[in-house]
Amino acid sequence: MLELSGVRIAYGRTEVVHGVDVRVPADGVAVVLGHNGAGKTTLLRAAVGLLRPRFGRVLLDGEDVTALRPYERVRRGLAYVPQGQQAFPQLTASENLQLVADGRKDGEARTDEALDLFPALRPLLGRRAGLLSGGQRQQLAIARALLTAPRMLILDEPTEGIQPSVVTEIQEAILSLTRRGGLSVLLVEQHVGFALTAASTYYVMESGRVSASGDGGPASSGAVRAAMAI
Amino acid sequence: MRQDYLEIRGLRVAFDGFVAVDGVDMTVLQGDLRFLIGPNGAGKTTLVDAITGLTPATGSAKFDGVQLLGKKEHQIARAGVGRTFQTASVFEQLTVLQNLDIAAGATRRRLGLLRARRAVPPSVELAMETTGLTRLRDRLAGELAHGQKQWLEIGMLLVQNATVLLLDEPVAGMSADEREQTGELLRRVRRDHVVVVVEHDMEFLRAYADSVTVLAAGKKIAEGTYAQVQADPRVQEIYLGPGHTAEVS
Amino acid sequence: MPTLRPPTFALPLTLAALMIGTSACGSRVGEETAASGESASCLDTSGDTVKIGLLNSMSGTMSISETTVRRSLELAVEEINAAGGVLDKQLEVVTEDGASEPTVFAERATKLIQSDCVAAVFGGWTSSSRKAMLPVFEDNDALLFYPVQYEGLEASDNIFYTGATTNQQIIPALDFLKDELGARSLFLVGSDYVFPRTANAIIKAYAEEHGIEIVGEDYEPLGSVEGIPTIVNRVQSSGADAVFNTLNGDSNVSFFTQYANVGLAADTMPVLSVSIAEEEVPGVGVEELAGQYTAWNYYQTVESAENEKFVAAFKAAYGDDAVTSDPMEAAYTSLYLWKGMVEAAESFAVGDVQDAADGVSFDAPEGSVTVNGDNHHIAKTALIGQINPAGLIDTVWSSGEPIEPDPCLEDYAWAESIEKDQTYC
Amino acid sequence: MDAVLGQLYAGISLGSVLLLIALGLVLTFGQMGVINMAHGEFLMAGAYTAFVVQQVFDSAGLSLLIALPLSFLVGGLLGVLLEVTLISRLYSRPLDTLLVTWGVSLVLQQLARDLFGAPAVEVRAPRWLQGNVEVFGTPFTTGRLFIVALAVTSVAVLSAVLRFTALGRRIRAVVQSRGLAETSGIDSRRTDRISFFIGSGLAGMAGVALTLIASTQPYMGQTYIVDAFLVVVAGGVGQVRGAVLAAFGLGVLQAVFAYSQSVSTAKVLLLLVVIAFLQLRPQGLFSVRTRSLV
Amino acid sequence: MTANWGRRAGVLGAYALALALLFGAAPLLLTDFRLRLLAQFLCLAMVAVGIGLAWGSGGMLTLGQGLFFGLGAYIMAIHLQLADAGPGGRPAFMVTGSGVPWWWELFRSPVTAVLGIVAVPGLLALLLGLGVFRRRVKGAYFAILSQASAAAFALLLISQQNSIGGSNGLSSFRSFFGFTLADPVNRRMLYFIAAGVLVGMVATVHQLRRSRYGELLTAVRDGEERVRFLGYDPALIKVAAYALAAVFAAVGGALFVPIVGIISPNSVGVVPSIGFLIGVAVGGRATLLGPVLGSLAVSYAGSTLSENFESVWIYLQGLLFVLVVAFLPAGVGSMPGVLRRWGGRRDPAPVPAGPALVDDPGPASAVPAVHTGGA
Repeated sequence: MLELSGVRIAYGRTEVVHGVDVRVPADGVAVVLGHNGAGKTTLLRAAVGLLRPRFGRVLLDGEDVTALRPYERVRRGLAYVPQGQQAFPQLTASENLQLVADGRKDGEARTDEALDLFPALRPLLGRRAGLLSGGQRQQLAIARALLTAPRMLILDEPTEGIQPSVVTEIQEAILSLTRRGGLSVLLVEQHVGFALTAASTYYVMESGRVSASGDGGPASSGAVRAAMAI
Repeated sequence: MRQDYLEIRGLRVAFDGFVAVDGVDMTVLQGDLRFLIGPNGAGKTTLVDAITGLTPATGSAKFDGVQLLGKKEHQIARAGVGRTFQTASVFEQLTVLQNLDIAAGATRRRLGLLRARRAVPPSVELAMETTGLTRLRDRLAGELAHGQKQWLEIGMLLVQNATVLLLDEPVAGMSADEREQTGELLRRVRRDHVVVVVEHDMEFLRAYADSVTVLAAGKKIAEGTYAQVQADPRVQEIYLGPGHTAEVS
Repeated sequence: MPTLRPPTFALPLTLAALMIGTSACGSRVGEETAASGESASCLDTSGDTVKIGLLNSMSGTMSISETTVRRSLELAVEEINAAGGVLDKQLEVVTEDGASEPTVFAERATKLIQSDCVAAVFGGWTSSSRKAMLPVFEDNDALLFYPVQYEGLEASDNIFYTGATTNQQIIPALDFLKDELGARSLFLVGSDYVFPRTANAIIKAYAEEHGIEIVGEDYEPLGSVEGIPTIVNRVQSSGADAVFNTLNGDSNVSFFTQYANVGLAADTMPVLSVSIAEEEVPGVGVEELAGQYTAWNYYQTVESAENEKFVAAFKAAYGDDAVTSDPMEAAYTSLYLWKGMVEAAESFAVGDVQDAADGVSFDAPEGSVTVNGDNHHIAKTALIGQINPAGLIDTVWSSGEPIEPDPCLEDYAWAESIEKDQTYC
Repeated sequence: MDAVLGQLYAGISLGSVLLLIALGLVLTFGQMGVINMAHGEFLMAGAYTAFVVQQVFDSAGLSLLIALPLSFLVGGLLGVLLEVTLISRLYSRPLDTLLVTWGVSLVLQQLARDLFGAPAVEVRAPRWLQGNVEVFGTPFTTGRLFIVALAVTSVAVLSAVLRFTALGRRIRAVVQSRGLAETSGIDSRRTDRISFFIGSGLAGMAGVALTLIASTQPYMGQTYIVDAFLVVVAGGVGQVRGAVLAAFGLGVLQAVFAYSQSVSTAKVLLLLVVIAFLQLRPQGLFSVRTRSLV
Repeated sequence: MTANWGRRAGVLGAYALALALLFGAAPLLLTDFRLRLLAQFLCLAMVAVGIGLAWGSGGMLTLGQGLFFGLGAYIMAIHLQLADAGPGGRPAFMVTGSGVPWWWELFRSPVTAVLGIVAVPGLLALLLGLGVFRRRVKGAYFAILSQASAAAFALLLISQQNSIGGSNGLSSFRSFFGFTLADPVNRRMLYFIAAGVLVGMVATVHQLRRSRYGELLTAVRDGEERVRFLGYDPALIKVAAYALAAVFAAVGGALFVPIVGIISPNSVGVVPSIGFLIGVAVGGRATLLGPVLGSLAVSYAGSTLSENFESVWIYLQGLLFVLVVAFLPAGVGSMPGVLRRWGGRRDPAPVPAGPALVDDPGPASAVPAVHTGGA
């Protein structure tokens, strides 16, 4: 579904991702693990088009989208939940969703569907997103991403920095999404256990390179931990 | 030799109702290479920001008996507290030498500033040696590799005469070799500095930390040696993730 | 950067250069300037042409007015050349743009005199442009013909003022308001610059003498309109018999629009303007202006053979929509007056022209005008006009005969209280 | 006649003019950090649009009604043209947009001069906008009432658009986080362009309004541009309510100064007050924590 | 070492050439009129040198240099008027009031006048600058504020008809510190003084740029936060450059007065203040000689072109601003490099504009907020 091949990314003169290949199969879940600073987020930003790789290509469902801007990729079925529970802080929760639902025929239905996934959001719709807790904002962010009817969902550390009670909710929501089918997921995660539970493929990144990769599932835990030197 | 220490009591930072740091106590002694860890959003960087005057905070942060909170950034810096940033922030349009020379000069007399540099100050020379940048002294900082920039930043702290060094993810994005060199560098400087390192890299942490403070959701949840912290079930749960607990223990 | 140290030697060098500069200096105050007499003119009269300079703002805010002056100057040049020139020499025009900047006027005037070696320069509009050029013409002993009514209190030997001075415009206007309209109280509205301020000082002195009450005085910054509602509010609540308006340019648009809109009108509280001529009327709005008064020395409607010819020639050159106005006529006249002076002197030399100037007269479109050799202004007839619905101005009162120019108001006892420029008055 | 009421009206009417001009800047400066010095020339273009329309339609009332939307279009299209050709290259250099658009404003002024001539042209006001309505014995001129109404309507419509429509949500989203908006499927460049269109269109409309009270000439835009930016800055960049408050505040303050001092010193005092205010409160009356230019 | 010697020789050569042109060739070859014009341009170039320092090196876009230019010019003009009027005398233009305002008397003595020219604008800049920089106002806000201050100053001058000549300004000066201005020899002297002062200013800026202060100023431009964490107060560093630029502008204004013979509000408001920037932008804001050469070139072009083609110059001026700032932010001198880059591969950033997708910018504030072009 999504394929990054030979991607090199630089900030100014400093290259931080040195030729990375990552593939997310259709209906599959790939997870990228690695320490902070290994280049995971940078890689995801290139995948959605917020950064332009210096070399390499980004293919979405076989189509080369390297030159497309982020919103064009979104319209082709790519959705992105960035790191850090991002929302439009001055917009209400409901505006945050409506913004994406605008102009979609199925907007209302999808909003309902997304809210079913996170029922905790319903009573908070009138509140400004900036006033929500981190966990609520993250749920909002995922809901917002789902409104675009994605075939490919990219999640950057969706449970990072969120109170433990909500973490479970979010993890379960993600798992339910991956099981539903019709959706491929690329996940960056530090919680190895959860990551491997969800993933069909894993990649470990270190210093801008993929240092290990393989099939997902709890069985690969040992190999991953070794690769990550935990 | 007198021991300097950084003493933080009840430090609290709130933005628009959101509490980023929630009553943290921490004491760091000279010679103790302290690592500060915690998941993203735990308030590590905010803590550093508060100590260095970038973010208003309540509570207390004293160094050498001097209350740092409420002072302006440059006054805090002059009180001997220096920091680096997550993304190396060196002056890209200036050379390595110029970067270090500026860092060394905050206490220079005003009129002295109007003269060009005649000779390289010994402290700068030393810092270039310590950080291994002597060869690159006339290179523009913007042209340095990522790791070199980080070292340059640490070098700037050294010549700045800071006794407290607050380093925000100094080894992020570095290669294994570079990490090792950085670790050695930190070991060298901890003897006469109070060093606090915000870091995620567990391997690096294990290799070089004398002590570790763990933050989560703005609160301190554990403190001690690496082994002590690693064994703490709350740390395992919050930092390393639920799936991790069983296997480690 | 290592050891480049040029400044260390550059500084002493600079100092040395400064010392050379200052040591080789010329005359000090009080000494006779050897140079000024001979530097006077590089005018070349050997050929069959002679150069004159036209210096008007063709760009910037003043270009609105000054381009029309340029046109009438060019018209006069064409006519004179067609009629055989001056002393049998064709006029060769050097044009310069004053760019609405006094400094540019000074710069270009210097160029016209020193580089182009013109016999005389025609142009300028704002007082600041004239003030900027004045020292240039005096220092170089050259001639400027200045075509616009102004605040008076000046009389340089090197300038001929062919527009009205205050006693040919302001004072007749006041006489008109007092005697014809019976105004016993006035409100003074003006733009904030030298002409309105000076004019109003004169008006206040006049009012004191003649028992007229000045019930208000307000100035709007040049080119601005923000204070207009306040001014009109004040005018309306002042209950004045009439308004004396020295607003310049675009502020008039706002003023008259607001004036009409709050319900003030010419028949209840007339406005007499001294800076609105025919070409400004459409921009301000004919509807708002109709019935209001102006004071000038020339209107397009003046009935004389000379004017008929002038208007016809102007329309032929610039289209039927073109209108003529007082400054345009004064500029046109200024060229003919210079021609008269040169022919009287039989010389283009500045000194000779100055000597021959007194009494030179010309049958101008406005009527006969005569140069006063003492103060270099010209005797002109004052005309009060009323703006008609067609946008032209009809004469409703005339001084009957030319008024001798009195820029320093020496003949008016009540004007003694006004501070005057010591250099000229 | 009640002088206080008259002055208050004078202040409010000036405030409305400032508001109409500044409203467009709230969008362009506030959203994109673009310091568009040619904004004043869009205003001038709007005023000349009114003039041109009047050449076609004899009735002043009809032509005003046609000129209003048309000037919006003219101003807007000029704005989009500027955005596409120059400003879109300069988003990372906000200060440079200031200089570039200054150059553009010079060119536009000269162009207007060459097209329409230097002298002011006459734009006739329709009969129903001449004269006044008396309130407590104070004449409220209808021309200025129309401007007040236009300003109030524009603010109301703009606020409603920003608040309740899909476009408004998109604009606000892009202001708050461009990257997040892009990855939520919003074409942020197109949104910029629309914002610029609306902002510049508002300037064009303000130009038509100005023809009712001031002269229509090539340099008319320059008269207001500094004031307009001060309104936006004093109100807090990107804040419609701030701009409203600042514009009326400045208008009334100017009227108070003009009344108590003199008209010619009022403007100086006003500028000094704004400069002093901004030294004390550089973020303006209202501020949100967005990535503004401070 | 040889490279250094080469560069040193190059710099020496450049200085020598400039001095030879300024002090040798120009006075020998130019007519009095052209020399006067050149002297006028040199005064404007002084303002440009200051802007180069404040804007190019320090990143402060000052849109209000007319304020300081005007202060210097008016103080000089007041002194010249009083000197012409003689002891106890009153300047000629004061027609509608009586007496000389008290503050005129401050500048009656040549010594206080010269002191005032430097001190008044310098102190004002210090005050304004500290107020603004202490509150961390920068970028566009600073630019708009400085522009407003120039606008206020021009309006103030216009509203003071009787004490400083209103919109007419002050003109008709007869002498300059005892020397008759009508004498061509003295005019030449004025030219030499202007040239000498300009060279002095360039040398000063050169010295500053290579001094530690200069490095610090660049550091503040590129990372104000970072400098703060090194223990400096950036406000002080910036205000020093700002004040020096103000003094340069004032001195330029002061010399402009006897050379041109008039100072009026027209030369100090918003439009001329921005006009000062064109030359700096064209020449290259962040270079030493760029502002001077650019300013001279633009003045010259303006003067010659508008002599011949009136409206063309306005178009050209506008286009110059647009083209240079938009496409050659480092000045015309950077053209070859830019062309080379255009010839090569261009990769436009995929996300069009502005801020990146980071919610908590944190140290991003240490990243330069203002792009000031290459050095």
